[in-house]
Amino acid sequence: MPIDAPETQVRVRLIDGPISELRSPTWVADVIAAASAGAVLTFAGHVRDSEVTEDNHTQPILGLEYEVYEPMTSQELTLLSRQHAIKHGVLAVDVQHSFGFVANGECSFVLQVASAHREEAIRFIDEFIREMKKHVPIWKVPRLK
Amino acid sequence: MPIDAPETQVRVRLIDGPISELRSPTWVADVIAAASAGAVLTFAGHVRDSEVTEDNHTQPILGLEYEVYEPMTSQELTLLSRQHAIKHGVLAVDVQHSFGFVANGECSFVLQVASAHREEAIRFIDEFIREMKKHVPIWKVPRLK
Amino acid sequence: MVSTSPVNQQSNMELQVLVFGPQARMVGTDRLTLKELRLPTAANEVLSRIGGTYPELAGSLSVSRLAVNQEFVDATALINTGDEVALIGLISGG
Amino acid sequence: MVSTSPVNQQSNMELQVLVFGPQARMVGTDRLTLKELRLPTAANEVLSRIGGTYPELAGSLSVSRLAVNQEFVDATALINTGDEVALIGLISGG
Repeated sequence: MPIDAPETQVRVRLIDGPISELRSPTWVADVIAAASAGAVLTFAGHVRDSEVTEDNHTQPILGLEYEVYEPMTSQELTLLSRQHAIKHGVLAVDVQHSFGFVANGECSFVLQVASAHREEAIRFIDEFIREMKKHVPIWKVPRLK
Repeated sequence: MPIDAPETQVRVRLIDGPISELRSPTWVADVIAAASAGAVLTFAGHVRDSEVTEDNHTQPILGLEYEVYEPMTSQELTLLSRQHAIKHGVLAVDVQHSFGFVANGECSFVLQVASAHREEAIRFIDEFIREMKKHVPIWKVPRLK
Repeated sequence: MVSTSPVNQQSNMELQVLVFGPQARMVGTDRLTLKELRLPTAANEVLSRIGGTYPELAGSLSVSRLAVNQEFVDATALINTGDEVALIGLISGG
Repeated sequence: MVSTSPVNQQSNMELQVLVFGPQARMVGTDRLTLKELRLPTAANEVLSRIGGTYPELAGSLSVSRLAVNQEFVDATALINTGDEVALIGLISGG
């Protein structure tokens, strides 16, 4: 079914500390329900218990300290969301990224995307994360054990 | 960090009617937290408000009637989960699929996968769904308006 | 003592085959009945007999497989009296 | 009345550049100070001056960009007095 060029809905939030799974966005599912269209894909990134150093050693860590540069960080996340939403034809994007300290195992990043079919959502998630790591001003500094 | 050949955890459930977002699995996130490792990807499929007929017409529908063939359906979903978990090196897989009637906009399928990095999870979701549509005994019959 | 007819082969048997979803709608039943079969018989012979008995299904049999006792079988697998046989076709989960 | 020196060009200016994350840890501050600059000056000239003044950062400047007033700029963009300048390098969100 052709979709009448829907405007993509984008929401970006920076969260102080870890992101609770319960706080995960449900409005993306509402968008899908309203459009009666297809797929919701959610990526959640959790902090790992070790970091690979520059000389390729693995060191155990307590967690990561995230730094952002507002409002540029939110602006760049919004821009990236819009660009890739248009490119892949997705309906809604919800981004949450932590700043401050997030301990091992806790969630620091949630990206949720709604689209008519799964293929667009999968491509969006893959590309968005790759681009975010290159271009969006978010830094992490490991807190060592 | 090398992972000591963890055994993949797989859970498969068939749900009577639509799948509530609130019922989404959280134990996969627990697996990630325990392993202090990386990515949780969740795919939710929602029923669309139209079906394409054999002669390529689009007809509006009220929803889909899903049929399963138990225990074969659950067995095949479990087999597919294990095969692709090993192939892509993922840590945990949770599958929920509806049977019976699911109305437009409601969720009929949730696939959640945990892995050390996002790439494995993305490949798993993509392949699993493609294979499921070909090989797992689940049928849908549109309920016409 | 070689025989071309195994001791436990039975003629004139009836075989029921479970059918689901769109295929069940096409034939108006969830249970196909094949008569006058000689059992055991190969899965591909059963598929061929389904096509002859239920011409409505002929178009979808190329994308269908048989399951015997809840497992997919090859074309040459033998089907015996008492087996639970299902036609698994036009799958579309997700 | 052509002049090689624009009227509003200023010499001997000090420019502060915000720095974050691992790069801030390398230099022990979140604010770099470049002295005796002639403003306006091009972004690539500022990057080059950062490398000269803070040799700890030289290795990471090839994967760094400048943002001026919270937007990424090209190497040739001009930086003026009063601009908010940030060094955006070694990004690794997610």
